Amino acid sequence: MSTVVDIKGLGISFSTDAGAVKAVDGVSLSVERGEVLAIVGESGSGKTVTAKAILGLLPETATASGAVILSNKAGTSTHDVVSIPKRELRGLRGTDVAMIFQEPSTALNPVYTVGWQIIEGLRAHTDISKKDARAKAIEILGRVGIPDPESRIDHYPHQFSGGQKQRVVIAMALVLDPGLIVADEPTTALDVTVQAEILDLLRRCRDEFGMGIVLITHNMGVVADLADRVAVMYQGKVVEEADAETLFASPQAEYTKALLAAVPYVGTGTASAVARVEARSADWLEQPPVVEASGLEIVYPGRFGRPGFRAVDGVDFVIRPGEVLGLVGESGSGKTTIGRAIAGLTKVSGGSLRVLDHEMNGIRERQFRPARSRLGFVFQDPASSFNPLLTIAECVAEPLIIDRRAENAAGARQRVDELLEAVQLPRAYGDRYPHELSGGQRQRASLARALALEPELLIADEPTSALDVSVQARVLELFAELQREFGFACLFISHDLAVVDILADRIAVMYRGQLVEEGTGAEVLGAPSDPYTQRLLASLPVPDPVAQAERREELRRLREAG
Amino acid sequence: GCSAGGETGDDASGDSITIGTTDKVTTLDPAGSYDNGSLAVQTQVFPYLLNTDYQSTDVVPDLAESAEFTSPTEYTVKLPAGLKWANGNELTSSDVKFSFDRNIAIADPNGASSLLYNLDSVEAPDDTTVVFHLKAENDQVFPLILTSFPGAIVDDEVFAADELTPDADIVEANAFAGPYVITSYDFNNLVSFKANPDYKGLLPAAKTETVNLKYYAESSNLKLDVQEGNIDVAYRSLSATDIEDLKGNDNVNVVEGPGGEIRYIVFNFDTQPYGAKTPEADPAKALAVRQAVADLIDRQELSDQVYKGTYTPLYSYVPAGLAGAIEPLQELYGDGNGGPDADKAADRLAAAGVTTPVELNLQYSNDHYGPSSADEYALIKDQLESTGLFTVNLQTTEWVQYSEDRTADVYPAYQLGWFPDYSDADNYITPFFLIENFLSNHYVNQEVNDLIIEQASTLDPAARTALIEEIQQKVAADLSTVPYLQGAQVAVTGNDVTGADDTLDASFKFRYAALAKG
Amino acid sequence: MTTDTAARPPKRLLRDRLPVVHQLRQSVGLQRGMLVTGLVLTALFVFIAIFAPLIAPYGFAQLRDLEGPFGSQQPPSSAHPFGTTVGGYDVLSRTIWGAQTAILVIVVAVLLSIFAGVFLGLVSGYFGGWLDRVLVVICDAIYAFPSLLLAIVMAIVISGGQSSLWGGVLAAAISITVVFIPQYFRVIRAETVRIKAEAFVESARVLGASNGRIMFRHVLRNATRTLPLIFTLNSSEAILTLAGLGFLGFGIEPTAGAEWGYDLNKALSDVSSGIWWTALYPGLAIVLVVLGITLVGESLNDLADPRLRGRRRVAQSAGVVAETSVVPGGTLTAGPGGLAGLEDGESFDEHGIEVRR
Amino acid sequence: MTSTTTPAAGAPPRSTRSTKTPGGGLGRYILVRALLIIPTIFILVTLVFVLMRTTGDPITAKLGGQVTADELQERIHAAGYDRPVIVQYLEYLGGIFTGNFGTTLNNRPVTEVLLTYGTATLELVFYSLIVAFLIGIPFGLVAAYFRDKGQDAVLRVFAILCYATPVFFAGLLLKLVFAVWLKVLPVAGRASTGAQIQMELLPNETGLYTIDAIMTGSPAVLGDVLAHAVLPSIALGLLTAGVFLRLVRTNVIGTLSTDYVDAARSRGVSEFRLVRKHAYRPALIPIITVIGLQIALLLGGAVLTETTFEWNGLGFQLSEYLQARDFVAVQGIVALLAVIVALTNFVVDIIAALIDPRVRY
Ligand SMILES: Nc1ncnc2c1ncn2[C@@H]1O[C@H](COP(=O)(O)OP(=O)(O)OP(=O)(O)O)[C@@H](O)[C@H]1O
Ligand SMILES: Nc1ncnc2c1ncn2[C@@H]1O[C@H](COP(=O)(O)OP(=O)(O)OP(=O)(O)O)[C@@H](O)[C@H]1O
Ligand SMILES: [Mg+2]
Ligand SMILES: [Mg+2]
Ligand code: NI
Repeated sequence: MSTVVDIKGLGISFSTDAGAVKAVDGVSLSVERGEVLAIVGESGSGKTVTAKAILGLLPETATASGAVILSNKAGTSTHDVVSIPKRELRGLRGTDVAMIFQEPSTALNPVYTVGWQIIEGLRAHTDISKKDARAKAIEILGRVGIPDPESRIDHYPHQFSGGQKQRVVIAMALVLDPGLIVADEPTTALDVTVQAEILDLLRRCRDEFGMGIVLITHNMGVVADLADRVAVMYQGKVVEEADAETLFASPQAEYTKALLAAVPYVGTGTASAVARVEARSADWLEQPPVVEASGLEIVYPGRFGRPGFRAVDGVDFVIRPGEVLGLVGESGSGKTTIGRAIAGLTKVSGGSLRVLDHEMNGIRERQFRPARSRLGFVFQDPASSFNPLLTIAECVAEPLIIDRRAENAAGARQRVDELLEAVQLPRAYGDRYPHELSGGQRQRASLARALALEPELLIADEPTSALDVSVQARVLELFAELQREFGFACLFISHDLAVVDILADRIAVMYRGQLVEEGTGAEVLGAPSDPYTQRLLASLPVPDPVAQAERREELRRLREAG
Repeated sequence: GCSAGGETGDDASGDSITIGTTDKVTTLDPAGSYDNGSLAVQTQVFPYLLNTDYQSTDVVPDLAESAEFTSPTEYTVKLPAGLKWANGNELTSSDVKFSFDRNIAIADPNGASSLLYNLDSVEAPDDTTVVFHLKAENDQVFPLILTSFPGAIVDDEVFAADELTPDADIVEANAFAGPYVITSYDFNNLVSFKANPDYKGLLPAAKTETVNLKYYAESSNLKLDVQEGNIDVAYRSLSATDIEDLKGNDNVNVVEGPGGEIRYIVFNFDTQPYGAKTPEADPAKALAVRQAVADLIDRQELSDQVYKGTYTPLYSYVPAGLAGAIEPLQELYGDGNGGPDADKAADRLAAAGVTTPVELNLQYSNDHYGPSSADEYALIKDQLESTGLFTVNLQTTEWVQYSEDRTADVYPAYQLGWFPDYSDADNYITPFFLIENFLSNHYVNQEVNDLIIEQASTLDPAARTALIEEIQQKVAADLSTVPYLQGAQVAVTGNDVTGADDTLDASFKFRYAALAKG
Repeated sequence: MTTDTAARPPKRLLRDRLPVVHQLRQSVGLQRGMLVTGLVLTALFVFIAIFAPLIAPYGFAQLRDLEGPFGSQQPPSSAHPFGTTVGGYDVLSRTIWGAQTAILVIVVAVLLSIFAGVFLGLVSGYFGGWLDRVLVVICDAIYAFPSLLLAIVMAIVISGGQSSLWGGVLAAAISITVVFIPQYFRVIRAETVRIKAEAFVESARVLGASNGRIMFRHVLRNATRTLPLIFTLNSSEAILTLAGLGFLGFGIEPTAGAEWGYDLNKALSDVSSGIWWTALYPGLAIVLVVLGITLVGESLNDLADPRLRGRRRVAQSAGVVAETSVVPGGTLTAGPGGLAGLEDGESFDEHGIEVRR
Repeated sequence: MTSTTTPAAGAPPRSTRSTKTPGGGLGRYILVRALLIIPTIFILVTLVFVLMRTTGDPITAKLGGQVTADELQERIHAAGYDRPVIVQYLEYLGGIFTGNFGTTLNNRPVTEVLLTYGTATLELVFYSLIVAFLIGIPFGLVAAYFRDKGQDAVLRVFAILCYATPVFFAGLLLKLVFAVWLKVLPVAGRASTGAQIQMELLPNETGLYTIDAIMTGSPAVLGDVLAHAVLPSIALGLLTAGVFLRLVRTNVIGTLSTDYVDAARSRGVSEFRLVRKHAYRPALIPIITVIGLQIALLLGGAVLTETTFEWNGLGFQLSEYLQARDFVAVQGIVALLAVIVALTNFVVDIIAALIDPRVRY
């Protein structure tokens, strides 16, 4: 084994509008050939910056200190990326080290064919002829699993699916056969099922091509699945470094422990769900449902008279008072659409949807407005759901003013303070502007606003997806607590099975606009009957290297069978 | 040619002259135009029964052999036999009758058929005789009108009887019989003329075979091109600054001739200070105000400062160069020598009991009388105000609005200019000082009215001139308008071009036939 | 930068919130140089406009002083450092007074068009439907009409009888307004349509807020972010349009106000006769003022766009590690946005403002 | 567990569920775009119609200083300008539907006017676009490459100066320098008289002098025509060049900070190639879109350029007709301008679609 990169005492500072910011502080790491080093840590801890430093890709506003010693694959030469002149740096990029980006769709130039882009990289370093380069590009596309590479090579990036795009990006990284690949959250933008495939591909890179990989992620499941060694970063420093099994088994640093504790597991929610069911009164089933959908269809109209797009296609479900229905499914399957239809934000185009005794099919805004005070909505992105020009207190007071329970924001202040405390935010935070809060705080303020009128029904659209695991854990906890306290019914939308499992009484699984499976957490997660649900569950990496190795096997069997 | 690069350019051999102008053509068809730009072209290519010779004001037969009143209401014109259009068609009395009949029949809103107000009917008893039956007797103006807008004779085989004929058809059919014919016609861009060998008329044969007329939008470009020798003649209109600059340029000649264009201030007798419809109406005070204005205007300063001498002071109603031009305003107002006199004005106002300063709303058009109107009126305002006798509220209005407003009594005092329909003193008097007049300024003087009607049918030229002088004296005392400037015709030619001074005369027609080169 | 338009570095001081001051402090190097140049030129312009009566040696319509008339087209001399015009005015005085007219026109035109354009854009973008479609088509149609010609038509329509300073200024300003309304309309409408889809507007709708409340409390203030930039761009455009109008003879009567375009128009034939001073100074005034205002506008644009904003380099390992756990007993994060979390604002170019003439 | 916030990014291939056919889509798109031109023209013409009627009539404009008020009224009546506006409007629309765009006051069919002067303007706009491209794009790239360095600042100030100098002022200076002092280029006009006459004699003139000059077969004529085009195209072109320069710079800098440029950089692609290949082409898309808008502005700027350089084109004619209150001509020209602008935008969209493979209808 030889070292492909050796980072010594790396420090990086940025000049920003707010003055100098130090992003990375004395980081030392090294990666061997054929080894996967995972870097984990909370958001903003300097993972991406460290990765970019390895390629010398830092923006002009950054200043680096320390050394990043990079060896070529053969181990015959070494360079220090930090001090090397720009011109020579270009020679290293691509041959010694390659990078895989988080968003495959933005990492590909949209106006050139993927073949062009692969060949460009090849020809930037070698004197290969156009024809040979093309042949090589076709070969590499085939090896990363793009079907029919001879013709696909001339396609443009937008003609590929998300997963395929990421494969193309990986192909570009592989084609020059570099010693090291830096992958910055390579699967975050992808659905779990696709994620599993990409992780397989990366594993092959390591095993078949013998590359070293720096894998940046904050998904502990991915770490457990792929990493040999793990470095944990916190506030610009590496707080812990260990091989994967050791780290999961016995974390040393405080932060690592907190992090691992915060990671949700599938199956943890079953017990609490059972407890809630038992607590319910006998006539609960007879009570009229808060939401009832039957044969619900939602079509987004097409432009210029083109046929519309059927986002939700014949869906039936009910939500009873005080019940939490979890809605999961891959991206674009129609989850948000359903949530918005319930809130009257999207028109229902067919079937029936009854919300708080209003038929939503064909309803007018005016008729529905009185019911709005009985309904709350928590948006996916807490940052954009607040008017940036109003203070938190003003934002939380909005529903009170609209419902005429208060004259103005000042008059509502008392109640606002109560609400903020209910979501565990100090009342002083009411005077801040949304951008002056952290993501988790904003999410809690968002909850406070949704609960201001003590609604009977709450719709939460991926309320934690923008948050760090550790923050997510706290918000979920709070959410469960509030639900117990206020007793509202809830549609909880997420693409993360583990998150839904923690909160939901029942879980519904969406696939391409249809509801493929519905049942209690135990039913759906324990014994899934639909093949898609099965695949979904199997694709989900568990944050435990040992268990994950078994699941991987299982998934392979499932794939081969299907 | 205008290419300074010069390969193709300056093909101006002795046989070709290029003239530049900023005057635009409305249409070649004489029935559809009433403007100088169109007349400038029509004069070259259409025959007229009567005309004036170079440098003369006498109306004499042109196409005609003879023309005379054969009875008080019959004006008989004889044509020579065997006249031909350039396209070979016969040119006979039927063409003449056709021309006048169609002009009246079409009565185009943009045409000049209204000038034929006195024409009752036209008769063509034989191929060489035309009899005009008139409504009023012994109309001395009618022959003059035959030399101007509606007087052009057109080919009855080419022109339509009841509608305007497109320019292209006229050129295509070569329906010309003037000194020149048009060989190529690019509307308001470039017109090429060729001498007409068959032309039979008053003027001597054209001196230059080919004349090109090039149109300009900006007078500064016209100036630069004539200065650089890219064109041979620039005729109408260069700015005063340009002309002054070119006067000092050795490569070009600046040729000046009398101009028929005059500028004057009109007083609205109803709405001017102390006018008939104002609260403090008082004819005597109103007259004093008008007289004070006449006393104060410094015509020489206007001429020098604003127009650099291209307009000259005007002290009469009929401009210099025409029979009957006298200068009554020079003695009556100002210092008696044409200069202003503030004391006299002050005395006049005091004597009439007018409190000073008099507030005067003065209006001018900034877009109709050339680019210098603004400077002209700024200076007039300054002249009136600097004595402390007036406070002038100067306003300008876009022309269309201006034209409507001025006859609607909106402006108490305002600018107008006049370019004659035909070059005779009558055209500077009749339209203005009859009781029903073009100004609609409520000026009423029965005596003047009668005199004007009398002169129009006075056969003896001397007696008529005397009448015209008397009219001017009387109007000068009333001051219905205050004339102050008279334009000069200015042509700028290359050093090798001759003849411009021949054709710059009181006919106000620039006749290309006079020009020669080399 | 779609998710986090709001996030800014925490705790901004007042001086950082004042529009131009903030940007000035933010700028570095050449960008600051350009901004400062622009600000100086603009300030000079405003200063001259306000104090024209004190600065100018003569009135804008003054033709003579105690020593008699100035005379026309006099070359520069000690009495008339910039010479006199063809009409006999003092060029220096008219150039100075011209600033006053220009600023009046800018203020009136831009104010009128902002109010009308913003209102129409807001309503149209917010409600959509047929009204929106009709307004868009109308504005696009007006857009297709060469702006100067539109201004001419409007000048003719409006200027019936008006040529006093205010009449002229209003005529010019309203002509320009008509040309600008579609621009503001487009920008505000685009912003409104974008903001309408933002979660905070939807959340207001979920809360049952009325349309009026949403429009004015939530959409309007957020939609006006780009206005300062358009304001500067349109100001320079207003000057050029005014000059164009004056040039074509639809300007302000010279005894009512001094106007550079008008003077330039008058001076054109002077130049070809070798009289340079009458054209040079008003021309230069136009160019410098437009240059100044445009520099300010462009710099503001650059500074508002994090991708275009330049920054000082920092010394190696300077600064402190970002404090991520700011909340006692709270979360561990400074925000999920990474870079986006630190930058405010978006590029104006993403929202369809063109620099137009 | 961050999710993507843009639904499209992670969405599965949608073709399975939506039933779009790419070919038919494009055809339909073109059709709809083409149909959209009609209301635009309709509104413009109506607008112009109403506006023009409020500005007075052509008879007064022409003869207000020559004939009496009564006679003026008579003539206006004879011409029908005193009838209710709505009647005149319907009449005009009726004319258009029967394919009759009317004649101008000087008795020329509007279609002919459009043809003669439209070609002139087309030529001017074409040449000035060439100038704008030749100056704006390379300098924009250079400015982006040297961003925030001295070269960049100089080029940006140059761009602003291009924009800040009124066309007529720039035109005048150009004329003085090149035509009067250096005498290397003509003062004004589209061709010299000689050349013009030679072209006039051609049996099938196009009105596009460049083509006509080529058809005369005389290099001297062509040289003359091109020499005349130089100054006006520069005067008008510089204006647009300034806009292009700024736009190219901003967009290239913008694209230079995208992920895919970073990705290409990480593959070892040279900085120069990054600007030339990766940033330039995507940056071109917004620029091409702006060109569509620029056409309207060029046509507007053309009024002043055409006046300054005696370039007898549509813009200049339009301002003349406006002053003469020639309703019919003005409406015709405006409608044509609207069509041109709409068509340009339309073509621009299609070109943008060709450059950007993502846009497919
Ligand atoms: N271009 C930049 N200018 C200024 N600060 C920056 C820049 N890039 C990153 N930073 C800051 O550096 C720190 C580390 O950022 P980095 O992107 O490495 O975080 P990360 O660990 O990758 O987080 P995430 O999980 O959200 O991707 C953060 O505080 C970030 O705001
Ligand atoms: N306004 C719209 N117009 C047309 N199609 C839309 C619209 N909004 C969403 N869609 C499409 O409808 C489908 C369902 O979208 P939806 O937002 O409900 O998905 P989702 O399950 O919430 O996905 P994610 O997990 O990415 O949030 C997607 O294919 C999406 O592209
Ligand atoms: Mg990162
Ligand atoms: Mg969603
Ligand atoms: Ni020539």
